[in-house]
Amino acid sequence: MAINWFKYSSPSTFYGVAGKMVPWFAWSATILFVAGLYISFFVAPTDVQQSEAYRIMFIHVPASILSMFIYLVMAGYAALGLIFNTRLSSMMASALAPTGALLAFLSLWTGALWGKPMWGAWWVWDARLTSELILLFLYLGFIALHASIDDPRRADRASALLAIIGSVNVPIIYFSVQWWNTLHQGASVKFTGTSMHVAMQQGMYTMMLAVWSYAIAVSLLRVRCIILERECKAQWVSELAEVRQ
Amino acid sequence: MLEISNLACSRGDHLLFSDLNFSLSAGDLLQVQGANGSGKTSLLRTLCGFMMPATGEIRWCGQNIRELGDAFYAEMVYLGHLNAIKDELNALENLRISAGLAGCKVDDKQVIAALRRMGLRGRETLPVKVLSQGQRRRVALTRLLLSNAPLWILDEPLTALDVGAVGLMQELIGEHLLNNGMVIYTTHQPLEVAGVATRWLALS
Amino acid sequence: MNWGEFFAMNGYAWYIWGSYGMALLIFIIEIVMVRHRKMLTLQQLHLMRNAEDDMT
Amino acid sequence: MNKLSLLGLLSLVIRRDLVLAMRRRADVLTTLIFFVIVVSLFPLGVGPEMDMLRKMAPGVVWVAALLASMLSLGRMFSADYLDGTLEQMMLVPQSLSALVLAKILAHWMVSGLPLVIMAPVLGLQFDMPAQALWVLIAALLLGTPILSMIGAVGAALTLGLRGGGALVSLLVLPLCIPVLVFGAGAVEAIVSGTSVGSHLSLLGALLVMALVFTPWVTALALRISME
Repeated sequence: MAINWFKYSSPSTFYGVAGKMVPWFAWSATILFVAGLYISFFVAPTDVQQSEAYRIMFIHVPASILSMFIYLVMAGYAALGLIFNTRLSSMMASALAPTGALLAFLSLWTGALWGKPMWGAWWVWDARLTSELILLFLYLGFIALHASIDDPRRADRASALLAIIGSVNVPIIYFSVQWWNTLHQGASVKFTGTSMHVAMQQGMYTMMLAVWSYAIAVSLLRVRCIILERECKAQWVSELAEVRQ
Repeated sequence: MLEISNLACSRGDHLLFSDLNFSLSAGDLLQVQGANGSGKTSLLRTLCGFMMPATGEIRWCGQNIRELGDAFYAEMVYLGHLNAIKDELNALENLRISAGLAGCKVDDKQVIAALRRMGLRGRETLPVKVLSQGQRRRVALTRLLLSNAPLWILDEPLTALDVGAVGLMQELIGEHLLNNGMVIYTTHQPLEVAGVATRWLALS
Repeated sequence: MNWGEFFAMNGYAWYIWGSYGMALLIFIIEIVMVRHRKMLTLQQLHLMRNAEDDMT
Repeated sequence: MNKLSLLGLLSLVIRRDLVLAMRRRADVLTTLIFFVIVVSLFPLGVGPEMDMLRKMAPGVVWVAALLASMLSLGRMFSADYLDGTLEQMMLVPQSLSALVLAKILAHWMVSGLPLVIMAPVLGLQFDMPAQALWVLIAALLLGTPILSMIGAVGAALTLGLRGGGALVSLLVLPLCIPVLVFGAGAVEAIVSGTSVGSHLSLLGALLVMALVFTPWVTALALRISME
């Protein structure tokens, strides 16, 4: 099956496609959130060790995993834009960055709120938390660099390079922090030592899918804005229904 | 020698010019014309490989300059808006370094002779920061004398120069063309080279 | 299980509702900001269009 | 035409940058003084208990070195960018990566090496044992070039931008964390009596990696920024 990918890589086509996709992802996010929250709070049983506090996991874990995953996707899009000079992929990269940064922040926030009752401290310098913090810094660096370059093409290419360097560095940073942590005999608290109840797993997966759909929906919305901003002089933009009225 | 086909350039997301075709062979003098913002500097910077053309090709002796890379750079001199000279160094040191970077081995005698020809007698060892704007431009232009590259790409070479220096430039360009050189330049001042028909390239 | 007990979360109410509240807040802020950005962009495009109409 | 050899180019650029730095000595001294002052401020902030200072010393010296090297990054390319020399450097008929490497080395000699030389004196303020001072020097010798190299990428990316100084720190500091961890870790290891070999060899590995990749990445970033 030969799909003409290049057709979809033109901003004008993608603008329409994204517009059609947004409601689907938005609705599936809503439904999944309702289902996921129901399972997380009413079906999943109380944990023996952590009592009710473990329920933070249902938002914390999806936020952490997606914030890391989105960074990789962003770096991938940025690399595509840098190598093949496709403008849409650079636009996707800059549309993903704020969502990823917010999820990284959410992951830190929920991590702190989970850590306080479990470890007795809001913040523990464990490898995962520290890497998440650095991931947030990397997102902020990407956004700041993109925002401070006026020429959009230079902004795309420079921040793409930064994203790629960052994605190469994240594992190095993770292992160096982990190593540092073991040397200092820091708090090595395991999150979930015992096996998870089936309902807990189901809750977490549903929430993960919900956050995932949400992230796709909101970044598609954002990429539509970016396309409009960047293509404002193009003919097809002035022929759009929402512009003409 | 230098062939440009279907060249289009964009600055940011904005297209400057497209479908540009011309070629330059030994002994040619080409003046690029156009209003402010028409892409004169961008064209010259694209020829130098700083900017990637949006479409089209630039070929030197039949080969794309992107593939040629260093081999192309060895055959050209570029003089931009900026003089590329260091205030802290004197004219002699500046030229020694820039000639060194361009890959030409020059001795001090040659540099001093070139500086004198450019009307900078007695200023060879003064720090450049005490020189006037026009004198600094002359120091920058001396680079042309020290290079034996056939292609000169000059962006507004005459800014800040007095009448005498403009005459000198015309003389230099004439000599270069006689030696089978090529010159492509932009200017807002008239530049007449005796015995050579200037070709025009208008960017709209 | 009654609702009061549910919201008390066995004493962890602060932590749990703080997490989910922040999540909700972030999602709402993000959506509002994207919509605002879209509104601004469209406004800008209308301005440009009107300027062009005036010229012709 | 007699072409300049690669080594000739390296030495030409290094000599040029060193001469320029010598004619602008004040800039070099400012970085060094900044380093000294930051390190000297810590005891005033946390109190003069020798036990605590001895424990803190490696981290303090390393963090101060990191900040001082951020401070000097602005000088690496911006002067050449502003007066057009960088354009000419990109037209050099030789590999731009090699030229960038030369500039990084020159920058390190001017801004990194003085920190390495100064560090033991500052270590004495913190009552560090002689053995630890040697390890500190070794770790800084391996680590400060990495800081210059990672910094070069940031400096190239932010070339000519407003607010470049703060921005470059935001971009570069997170990437320098491994250097900080292993560099300070080496000194702590010798103080606590464990082996320093693994720390130093990891730093060395990072140095080799940076040496291989960063000149190339910096050259790419320069090309992007000059467009």
